[in-house]
Amino acid sequence: MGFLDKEFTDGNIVIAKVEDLFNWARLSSLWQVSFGLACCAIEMMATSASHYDFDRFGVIPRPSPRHADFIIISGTVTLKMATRIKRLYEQMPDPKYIISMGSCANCGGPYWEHGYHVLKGIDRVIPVDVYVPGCPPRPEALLEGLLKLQEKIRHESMIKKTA
Amino acid sequence: MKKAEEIFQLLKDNFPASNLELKTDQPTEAIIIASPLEIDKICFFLHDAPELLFDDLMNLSGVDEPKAGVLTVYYHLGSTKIKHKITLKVSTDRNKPEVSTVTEVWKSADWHEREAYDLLGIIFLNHPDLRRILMPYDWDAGYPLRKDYENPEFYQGMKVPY
Amino acid sequence: MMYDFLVDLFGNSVFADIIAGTIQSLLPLFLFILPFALFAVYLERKVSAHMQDRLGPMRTGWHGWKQTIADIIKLIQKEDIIATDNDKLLFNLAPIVVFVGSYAAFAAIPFSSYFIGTELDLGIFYIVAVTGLVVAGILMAGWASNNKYSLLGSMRSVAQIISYEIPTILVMLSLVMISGTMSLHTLSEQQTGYAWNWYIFGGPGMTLSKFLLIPSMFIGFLIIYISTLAEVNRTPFDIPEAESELVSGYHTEYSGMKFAMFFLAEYANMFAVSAIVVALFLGGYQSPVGYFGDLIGASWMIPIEQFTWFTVKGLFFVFVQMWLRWTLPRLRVDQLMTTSWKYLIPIAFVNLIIIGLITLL
Amino acid sequence: MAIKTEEMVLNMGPQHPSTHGVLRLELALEGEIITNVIPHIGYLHRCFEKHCEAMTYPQIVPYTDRMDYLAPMGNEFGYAIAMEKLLGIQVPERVDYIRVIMAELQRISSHLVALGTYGADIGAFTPFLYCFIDREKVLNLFEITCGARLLYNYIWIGGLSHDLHPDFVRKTREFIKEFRPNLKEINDLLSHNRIFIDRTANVGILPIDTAINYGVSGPNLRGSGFKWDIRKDDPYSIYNKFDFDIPVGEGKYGTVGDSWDRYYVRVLEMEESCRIIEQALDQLPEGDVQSAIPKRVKPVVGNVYARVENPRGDLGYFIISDGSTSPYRVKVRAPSFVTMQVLNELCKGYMVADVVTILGSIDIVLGEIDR
Repeated sequence: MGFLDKEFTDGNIVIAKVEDLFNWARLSSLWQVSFGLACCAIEMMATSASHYDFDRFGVIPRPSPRHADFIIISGTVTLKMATRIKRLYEQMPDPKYIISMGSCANCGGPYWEHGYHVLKGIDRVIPVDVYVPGCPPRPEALLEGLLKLQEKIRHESMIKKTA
Repeated sequence: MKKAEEIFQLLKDNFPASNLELKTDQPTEAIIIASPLEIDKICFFLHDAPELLFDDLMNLSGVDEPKAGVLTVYYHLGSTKIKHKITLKVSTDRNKPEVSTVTEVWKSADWHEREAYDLLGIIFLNHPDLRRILMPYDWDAGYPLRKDYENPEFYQGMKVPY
Repeated sequence: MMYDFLVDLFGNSVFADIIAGTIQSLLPLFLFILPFALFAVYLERKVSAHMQDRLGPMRTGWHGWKQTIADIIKLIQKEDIIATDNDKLLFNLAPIVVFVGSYAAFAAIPFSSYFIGTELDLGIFYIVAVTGLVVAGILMAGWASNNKYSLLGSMRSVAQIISYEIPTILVMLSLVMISGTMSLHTLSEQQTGYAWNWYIFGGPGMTLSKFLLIPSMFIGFLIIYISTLAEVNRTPFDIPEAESELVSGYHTEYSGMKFAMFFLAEYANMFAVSAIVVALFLGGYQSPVGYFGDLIGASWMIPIEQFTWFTVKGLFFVFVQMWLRWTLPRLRVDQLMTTSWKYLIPIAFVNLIIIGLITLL
Repeated sequence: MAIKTEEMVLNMGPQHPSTHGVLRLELALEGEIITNVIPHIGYLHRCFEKHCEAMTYPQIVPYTDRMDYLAPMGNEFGYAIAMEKLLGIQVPERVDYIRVIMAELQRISSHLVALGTYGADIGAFTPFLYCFIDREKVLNLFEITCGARLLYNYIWIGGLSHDLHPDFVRKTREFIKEFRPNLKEINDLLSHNRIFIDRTANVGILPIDTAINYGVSGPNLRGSGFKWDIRKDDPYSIYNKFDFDIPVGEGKYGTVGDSWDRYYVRVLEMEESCRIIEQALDQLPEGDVQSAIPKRVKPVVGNVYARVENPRGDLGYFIISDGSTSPYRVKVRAPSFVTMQVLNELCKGYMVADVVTILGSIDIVLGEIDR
């Protein structure tokens, strides 16, 4: 982001329109790393399944992180797993997004106090775009999280840095 | 089907030199207390004796008892053929916790023992592959299920407490 | 035909030759292959969704028709990752080779009697040879990725494509024996008239040998369809990119546009093999019921009708490929080899001999 | 000149589409043939046992849910059985019936996920979604009962959190009526599909002796042809009141104890669960489901071991009480944890693709392995 800072501080019509197109493409074709951690992964699977159908939003699970645009951290992240998740995140090509799904990924959830092996929040390791609360969040909540992520992408700009 | 008392009597007869004890003051099942270094022989006997045939190691749990200064291992045995059950218990010194492995008797003991080693630091002698199992291999902060365990502040640069 | 027209258009000079050549080679890409690949991806998602009681893409345009356009624009924007341990030259070359391999096959496919890239006398031979290039590309991709999954995937893929090319070629040979030509255009021309002149029904003419040929032709058709499924790595033969085993096979390490090239090549290939099957067995661009243009005396309509027929037939087989993919599990690699070497190849050989004997009649 | 060869070590997981979670397998390969499999677990170790020592007895119930997250009702059931044994509580009859209905519905939903993901592992993606459609209906039943879709906190020590919804009985009957034809459809699509049989029959054969010695239980043990079900052989709750069969593997398409047998036992078990639910619904008595819930859970000093038949096998709770309001030690015998050990034995000599098949057929849940 922001590589054209100096030349076009205000942006112009062409840039803005191309930007809209690019943002539209990015937000309507979010490919997900098919990666499940714990209980929330089951709800994530239910969201991809027929009843809730993630595919409506253009989300398809890709097994390889290289093909993916966003990752759903669906469940408890342990210390042993955290380093692997970081690596997984680093393998994804930019631009990449993260949805933290469920209390465990947000902040440690029910394991915050005595979980000697639980990472209290995935944001200690990788940056998170959208937090979805719940233990586990219902599929509707995850869909809402996705819509929020789309909204975020829609307002991204090549020129202006988003806060 | 054999009762705990009968099983205990059989064990007494076959291991006269061992220090065995039957504890029946429990609210539920009776417990046979054995010595930690002989448990493998006793288990072999329990597994093979035709009137016992304990072919199923239902559970193996390690317990930390700092007040008594011991680490305890409970063995819950069952038989799929005769359908009776028995609980064994061995206690070992907390500073030098050594118990004979029963992996030779039941393969299923392998990971249970690794877990007891991982979380409580009980060393199972002659275990084929005694490594940490649940915790990371480079975890050096001790054994989490011990009552005096203190969690480290950082692990590989990640903050551990909330 | 088209080439001459273009040369005329630009005047007769050396530049005209070059321009005409470029336009002619790019035209099918932009006119047909790219839109088709985009449409096929969309179709795949919609077909699978409706088979699974879902809706599929719904948010981009009417019933999500802009979905794959969004996918491609997004893939262009993605970071192009080349890991340090990759073999850079091969890694960059591989998607191009794969794409070229499947794209070049379209040159010899007769879309209609007027719209053929090049009317090669050795059309069948050319297609078999040029699609062989895909194998090299896949092997390059697998090796250059320096990833064990990619390597396993590409080795499986190469073994599979080579094994299944043999029954394909054997069936093609039997067709060549009957028709006496290797040109796909001539083959299509021979099957003119009505549906019973198609080679799947024994070819043109009302002779005894036609009726004797019908069972053999059906067997041949089945063999070539199964083999082409394997050649384009579709279920139940999708083991090179078996998601549940090898993550995604030889293109595991590719991101962004390079991945898109593999992706598009795969879908272009699907149509290419369907087109070959159609051209060989199902009358190519010929209408099964006669031409509307003939009926009303507007001969200019005929090529358009032919093009439509060809696309419809080709798409039908693409649809069948998708149908199979979302119904069947996949085979294991050894079972796949067994299917080819122990069943398809012997049957194809016997079939070839029978057809040879019948044509001698 | 002999070509120098070496084994290839393939690392599968923790992020891999078909390790059913965060399992890591280290495969030693000779070409595509497996010579050794080393599972590495613990990527989801959530310190359940440590939490138990810090929580009071009723507070532990939600944590048990999160172990085997595909069968939370079964986990709660086991914990409740163990605690009631320790406390000496006799629960009202209605509670027992409702618990059995819930546990069997849970068995259906859990097996549906097992079958669906198994199909997906082998490459058939559509049955996976068909299974999830039916599972969604079971979840709706749970939802009208206790408000949660996945983790219920429904079966409490001595009772239940809520009584049944007035519509529950009718809706459950409707579900079973709809479910039976769907089960047949899944059978047609997957179980008796030639390619599926080729992939699973004669793959990963588990003989009875090995299975028992490795502590394998549940459908995996029954798949080996051994009739062993705690619901019959060591009955708990009111299972002895119902008439149902224990399906075992028969080696219909191959050797007894192969992956197909293990898979098919699950299919048959769902039908048996339907039978149990129907019987329980017919006999369902009236009563108060919360009358036996103790005001304060403070058991005597002692210990208890209780086990139940969970969808994945023999789930055991070992609870040591020191007379206070929270347990001194809880150890869970997780069926998947024990079953995972047999993986190396099963996989040796097969191909990479078969690891996925075998792993799917023993149906593991990582939350339970790592706890």
